[in-house]
Amino acid sequence: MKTFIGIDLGSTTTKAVLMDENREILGKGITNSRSNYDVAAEVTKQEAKVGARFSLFRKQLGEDGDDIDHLLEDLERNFRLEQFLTELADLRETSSGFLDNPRFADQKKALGEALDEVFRRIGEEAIEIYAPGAERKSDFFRDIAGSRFMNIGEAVAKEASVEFDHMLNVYDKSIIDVENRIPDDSTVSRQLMAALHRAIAAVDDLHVSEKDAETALRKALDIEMEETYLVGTGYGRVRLPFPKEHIRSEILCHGLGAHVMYPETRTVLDIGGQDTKGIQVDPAGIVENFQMNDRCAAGCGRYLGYIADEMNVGLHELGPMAMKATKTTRINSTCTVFAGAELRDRLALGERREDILAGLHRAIILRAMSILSRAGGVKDQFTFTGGVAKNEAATKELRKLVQENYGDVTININPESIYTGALGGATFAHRAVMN
Amino acid sequence: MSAEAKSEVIKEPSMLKQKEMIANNYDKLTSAHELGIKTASTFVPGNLNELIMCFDMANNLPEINAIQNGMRKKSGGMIMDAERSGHSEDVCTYVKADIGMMSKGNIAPNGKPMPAPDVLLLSYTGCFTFMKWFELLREEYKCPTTMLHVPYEADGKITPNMRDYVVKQLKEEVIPTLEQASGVKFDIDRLREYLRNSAKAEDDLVWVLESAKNKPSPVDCYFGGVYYIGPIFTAFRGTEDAIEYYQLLRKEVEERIAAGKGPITPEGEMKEEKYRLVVEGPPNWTSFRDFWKMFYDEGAVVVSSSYTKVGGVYDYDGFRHDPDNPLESLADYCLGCYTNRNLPTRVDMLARYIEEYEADGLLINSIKSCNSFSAGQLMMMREVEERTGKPAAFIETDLVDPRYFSAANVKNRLESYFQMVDQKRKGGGSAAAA
Amino acid sequence: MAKTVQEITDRCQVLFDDIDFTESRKWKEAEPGRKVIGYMPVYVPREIIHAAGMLPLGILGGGADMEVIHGDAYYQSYICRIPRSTIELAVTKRLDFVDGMLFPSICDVIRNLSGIWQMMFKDKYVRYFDVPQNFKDGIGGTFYANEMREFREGLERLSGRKITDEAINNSIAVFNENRRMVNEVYDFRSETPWKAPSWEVYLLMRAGMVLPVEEHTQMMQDYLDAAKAEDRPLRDNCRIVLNGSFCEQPPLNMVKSIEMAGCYVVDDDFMLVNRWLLEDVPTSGDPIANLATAFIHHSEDTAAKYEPDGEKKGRWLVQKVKDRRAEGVIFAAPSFCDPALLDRPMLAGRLKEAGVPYISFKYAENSGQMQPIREQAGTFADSIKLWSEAS
Amino acid sequence: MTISAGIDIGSGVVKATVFSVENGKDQWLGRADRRIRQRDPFQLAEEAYEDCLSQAGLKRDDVQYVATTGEGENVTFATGHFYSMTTHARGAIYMEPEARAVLDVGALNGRAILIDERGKVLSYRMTSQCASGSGQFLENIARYLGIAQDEIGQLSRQGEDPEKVSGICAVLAETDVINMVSRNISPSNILRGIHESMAGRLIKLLKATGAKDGLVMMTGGLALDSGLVSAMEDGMKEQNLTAEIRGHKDSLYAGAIGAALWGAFRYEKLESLGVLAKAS
Ligand SMILES: Nc1ncnc2c1ncn2[C@@H]1O[C@H](COP(=O)(O)OP(=O)(O)O)[C@@H](O)[C@H]1O
Ligand SMILES: Nc1ncnc2c1ncn2[C@@H]1O[C@H](COP(=O)(O)OP(=O)(O)O)[C@@H](O)[C@H]1O
Ligand code: SF4
Ligand code: SF4
Ligand code: SF4
Repeated sequence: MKTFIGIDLGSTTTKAVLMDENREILGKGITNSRSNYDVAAEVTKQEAKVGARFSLFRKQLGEDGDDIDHLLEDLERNFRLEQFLTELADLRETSSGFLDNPRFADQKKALGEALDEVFRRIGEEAIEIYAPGAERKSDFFRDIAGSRFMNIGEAVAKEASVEFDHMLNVYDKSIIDVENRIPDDSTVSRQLMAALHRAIAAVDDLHVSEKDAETALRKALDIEMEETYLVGTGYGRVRLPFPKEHIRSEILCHGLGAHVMYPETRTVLDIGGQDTKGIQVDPAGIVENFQMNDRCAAGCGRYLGYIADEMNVGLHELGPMAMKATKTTRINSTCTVFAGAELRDRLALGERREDILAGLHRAIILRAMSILSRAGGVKDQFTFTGGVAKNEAATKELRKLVQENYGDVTININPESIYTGALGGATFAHRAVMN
Repeated sequence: MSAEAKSEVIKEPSMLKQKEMIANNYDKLTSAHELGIKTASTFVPGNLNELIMCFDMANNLPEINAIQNGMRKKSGGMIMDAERSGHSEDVCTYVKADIGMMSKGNIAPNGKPMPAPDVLLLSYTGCFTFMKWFELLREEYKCPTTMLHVPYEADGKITPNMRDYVVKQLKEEVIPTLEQASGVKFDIDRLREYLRNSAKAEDDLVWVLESAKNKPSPVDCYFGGVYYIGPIFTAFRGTEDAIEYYQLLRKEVEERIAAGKGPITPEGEMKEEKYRLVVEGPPNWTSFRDFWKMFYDEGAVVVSSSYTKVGGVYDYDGFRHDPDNPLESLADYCLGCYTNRNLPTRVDMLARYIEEYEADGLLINSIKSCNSFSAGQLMMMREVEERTGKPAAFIETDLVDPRYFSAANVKNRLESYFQMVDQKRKGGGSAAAA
Repeated sequence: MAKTVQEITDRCQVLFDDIDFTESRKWKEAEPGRKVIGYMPVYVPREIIHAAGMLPLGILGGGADMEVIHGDAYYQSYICRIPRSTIELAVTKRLDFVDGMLFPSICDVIRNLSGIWQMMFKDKYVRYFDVPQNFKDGIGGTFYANEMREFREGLERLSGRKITDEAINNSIAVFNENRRMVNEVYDFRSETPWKAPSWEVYLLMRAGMVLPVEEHTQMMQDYLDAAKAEDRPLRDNCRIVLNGSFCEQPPLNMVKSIEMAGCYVVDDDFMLVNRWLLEDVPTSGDPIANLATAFIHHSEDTAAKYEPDGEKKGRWLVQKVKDRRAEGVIFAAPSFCDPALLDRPMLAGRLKEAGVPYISFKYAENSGQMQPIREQAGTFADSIKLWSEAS
Repeated sequence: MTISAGIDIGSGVVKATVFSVENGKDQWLGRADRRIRQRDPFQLAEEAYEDCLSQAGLKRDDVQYVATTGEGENVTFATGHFYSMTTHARGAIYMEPEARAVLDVGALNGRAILIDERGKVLSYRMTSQCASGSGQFLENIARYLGIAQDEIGQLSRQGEDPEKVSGICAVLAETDVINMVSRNISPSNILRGIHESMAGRLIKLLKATGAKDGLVMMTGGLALDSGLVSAMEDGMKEQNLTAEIRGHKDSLYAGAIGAALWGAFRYEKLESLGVLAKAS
């Protein structure tokens, strides 16, 4: 089948959207860009294809119903668990390869044991992390494994009397290698099959037989997906191994993507990892005006990343924590690098963590408001896209401020909006061939 | 305003003439001491070139030096030098380039050192920074400094009080100081003669600028425009040379119109005219060529710009230097310079240019250095958009500080803008944005 | 009952924090037909506004706590903050009760703001208030007197009432009194800086921006009485003059931080309008001519003014240091403030010649992080303290 | 004899020292440092202080003056506070009496300080609010590259073909670096590139203070980073600057040393003036 793919190579995450001839979105993929860009593009494409396999699988089953929804959910979850375990095993193996470094000579054995212990415990937790209904702290292996490692590692290091700094160092070295491996199709197929078996075991009174499901998945996996046209966009677009005509500016892609999702959109705000853009589009999705931060990444998504690192929690946890605030601490500096210091400062002054977090979120949104006002204000309808749109504390502030300053405008915030740029890209890809 | 930047490719007689004029002027300046000529430093907006000529003095314009250094990519280092010596990174880079140039020996483009000025003629017109700039230069040169304070046209008109104030300063402050510095007695008939010359050249200049109303426009009134305004804005207004230059130029433009040709660019004739723009704000000098290329590569011609009015507005309300009212007309000239006009007037001017030149829209090049131009431009942009219904775009660069020219950013913005204009023209119909 | 320092300061703080100008609104509503004329730094002849029966209202931006949402749509990032927060005040209707705005000639930013106002508020009285940079009676003096006459006529048209010479002369007397009191507070602080912390004096002067002048004069009197009576510990601080903050005001925390870091501020250039005229203006004769003469010959020096004599440039700062027995100068200017930042190298040069130590930094009205400020002011104080004793 | 302590609360690390001073002769009795990570710096200050005292075999009562510096204005058991530039200047003179300028590079801030032979601050320049090119940044990158702190210097010095880091902003620079990894630039060349860009900024600061020749002491944690020191040396040479750059093994303690010594100085001064009651 023909497929059209848009890849948005962002500064922190890389997203892909895969659509078919009828512009139906079959799959989406996301990965961490914090590694090799080519790899990130490959991985996210692979992820989008996985998503597409899910869609195709469902089509193959040709049936609707709660049980099928369940099955697919479980399949997804189990597939992620499979992935996680595979990567964890890889990480464990990779890290043992680094123990020969002369720096660790005197501690090699103890270090190896301690690391094994940490990975073993993380492995145990994996089932919980991917348990039904569990809140996942991040979508990325690096983040989840990293934060678990920090938490468990210090304790283990103490017990085993090895230096935690050393353990951390081995981890840091290994994670890059692990991240840079692209799962091949056969691995993915194997993981999917394994996940299917686990999933079927878990869903009660499924009205498809295991065999039928298996056949359907097989078929879905066998469908040839031809990369008919690919469009790349985003911060890293110049690094994509694509010819020039396959590359679009992220401004155009975000404008078009938002238009495709919400045809009535006139103003788009995108807060990404290191840039914040305010875009005005006309009724056809054409960009009329835009503003973005230049040179300074203050108040962008990475800001939250630094805060999360500083507090040693997952990105997904920040929003919910900030929602528990009773007041909003006033934060003036949104320099990303100083974020940690600002947080510490405020904590030292005796302010509550939740209140500070609420203040930090407000600061980000205020900065976005200023970019929006420079881009010509907020018009009806207003669409908020980018990774930060997933953060409820940020969206709450945004809704409030938009309402206060621009009155009643329809505000579109979609959990999937991180894919807006990629969607715009895929739409461009489709147009390039089909128009 | 520089001769060299576009010399190589196609040399029309007017270009050669201008090159020669500028070279001669620098030679005159750098050998002023040997020739026994006194020099005056002064600014472009509100410059009193005819008056300076009355005292047989040569005219040195620090802004032009900064531009020259910007185009030769020397300004970056000079600015850093000035910042190191205690000047803030926040202030106008012309000032810092000038101060940095002094610390590097004050070398003129012809390779010889500039003489220290014999007098600083501070025409405080349209920009606050001028005042501080000359206070700073005075610290350096310790030479006589005379200030001509030109009040701001805050309500869009020249009041008698303003005019009297300026004329009185000319009579009681400026002229006596120049007499003393030069040892030459002021002769008002000489001034009248020069003003008559000015008016002649000004007629031709306006004709050239307005030729952009043709389609295709035979000239580019921003990138090309900075060359066209060179003589009249600098050391040549009032001279025979200037008259001749503008006659040559006019003839060339007449020929281009007859041949249906577009403007000349550094890479030859411009091909197809796709977009007609009005531009507000000075250009960036450190990447002047690259900046220009982003326009002509896309088929964009600037049909009118406000920058070509900084040293005098001759088209909008038809001002000409007037030999019959010499001092009053100098006062009106100073009062009427573009940045000395209030924002509503600037908006009106730009909106009228868009209409009269049938432009597709307005582009603002906002300059970090220059509050005089930049403070308020965002509001101006919206007002002009509203009045004309034409789209506007906003880019941010700097004059001579290479650190503030981000080519990728500017290009990104221009490309989107051109696409937008395209779409508007098509009536926003099809959605093929790529 | 006599007021305590705390009471007075609290009231000033309330006035300072109130970006809705409740007090001034109340004044206006108290009698029908009252008008309020806003003005921006550095100087306008408030006497004429007062004589017209109107309230001169000093607008000094939005301060540290106002969240600027719309202001950025008007100003690029490389322009100082005061115009954008002032626009924000206007866009959010906080200035809707102000009948006219004056934009004194201080720099191109304020100048162009006058144009923005003309376009945005077409029904309001807007005046760019030009002052001469030529200081000869017959030239600059005449020009300025005529400007003031035009202004006077403008206000007359606005109120529909003539402003008599007598009224202006009376107002001059009222402002003479106010200036005397302002100077007394400054002198008192310089004499006994531990009794009058700079942030208190600052708030007291800020109150003069929004209160009727008579009330402000009384308030300063009360403050002096209370502060003299109060027992406060003398700290081991050095004495500094603060310069460069004549337009956009620093956050209050900065003033506090400087003092906390070991510097007593013994003079500053906050709100120069309070003490722009250095001598009493005569209260009889042609008031306009008198005001013009006072401006031309006896007005405060600052970066916004041209110094015709190169020799004299900046000497006033050295003199101020001497007069106040200061041990150093802190240049604190708003980021992107052309007048202050362009003047600084020249002033610094004079201090260097005179052997006065100085440091300099920039701020914005909403600067949050005070740590770098404390550190610089603190190091400055340390070095004055350690070395003046050691050597 | 005067016993004094110096406590330097940084943004990354808390440092403490104890000194005894007698007739102008000083003796370093104890030292301790604590990485802050996510702990309360004041708590750590107590800990580190206690640690120093026990090394020196002293009790709290034996100490006549506890001087804080850095972010330590609010340390409850302090006698007085000196600001960082004052103490780093003194610390530098202690380590190298020849020092005439100090470059203090810590976790977040960088400062260049011009001093005289007595450690008096003559002029200074600080990095502004913007945190690019700070220790924190370097630390993040190193972690990203999987390099331990003590490996940085050595690796960087092997960088033959350093890759320029363009961005002014630390965050954007981080992306730059990640970009380099994907272009297979070696960690050595990346680190060297970062060091050169940091050195460039620091030299700019240094020049802006008016420092010309003589010895420039690096203080603060990053002075331990031999890669940065070597990039500084090369940078100075490239710009034909004659000043000599030097790091020191105790540079991390410079602020705490300076605080203790100034504390002792102040104590003696106040004692001689008989105003001791006021100071404590
Ligand atoms: N689930 C989430 N909750 C909160 N914030 C998130 C979440 N996912 C991503 N983000 C934020 O979004 C940012 C990445 O946004 P993205 O649009 O992908 O940026 P880019 O395209 O620049 O990589 C991250 O830096 C992070 O702060
Ligand atoms: N051996 C080392 N090599 C490189 N960097 C180091 C070393 N030791 C400490 N640092 C760095 O020094 C920084 C702390 O320096 P310090 O001067 O104590 O800063 P602060 O006073 O701001 O806490 C840390 O960010 C750390 O990265
Ligand atoms: S501020 Fe603008 S007008 Fe003034 S000197 Fe600089 S560039 Fe020229
Ligand atoms: S702060 Fe400075 S630049 Fe800004 S408006 Fe005031 S005087 Fe002008
Ligand atoms: S380091 Fe902070 S302030 Fe500096 S550019 Fe980056 S985000 Fe902005």
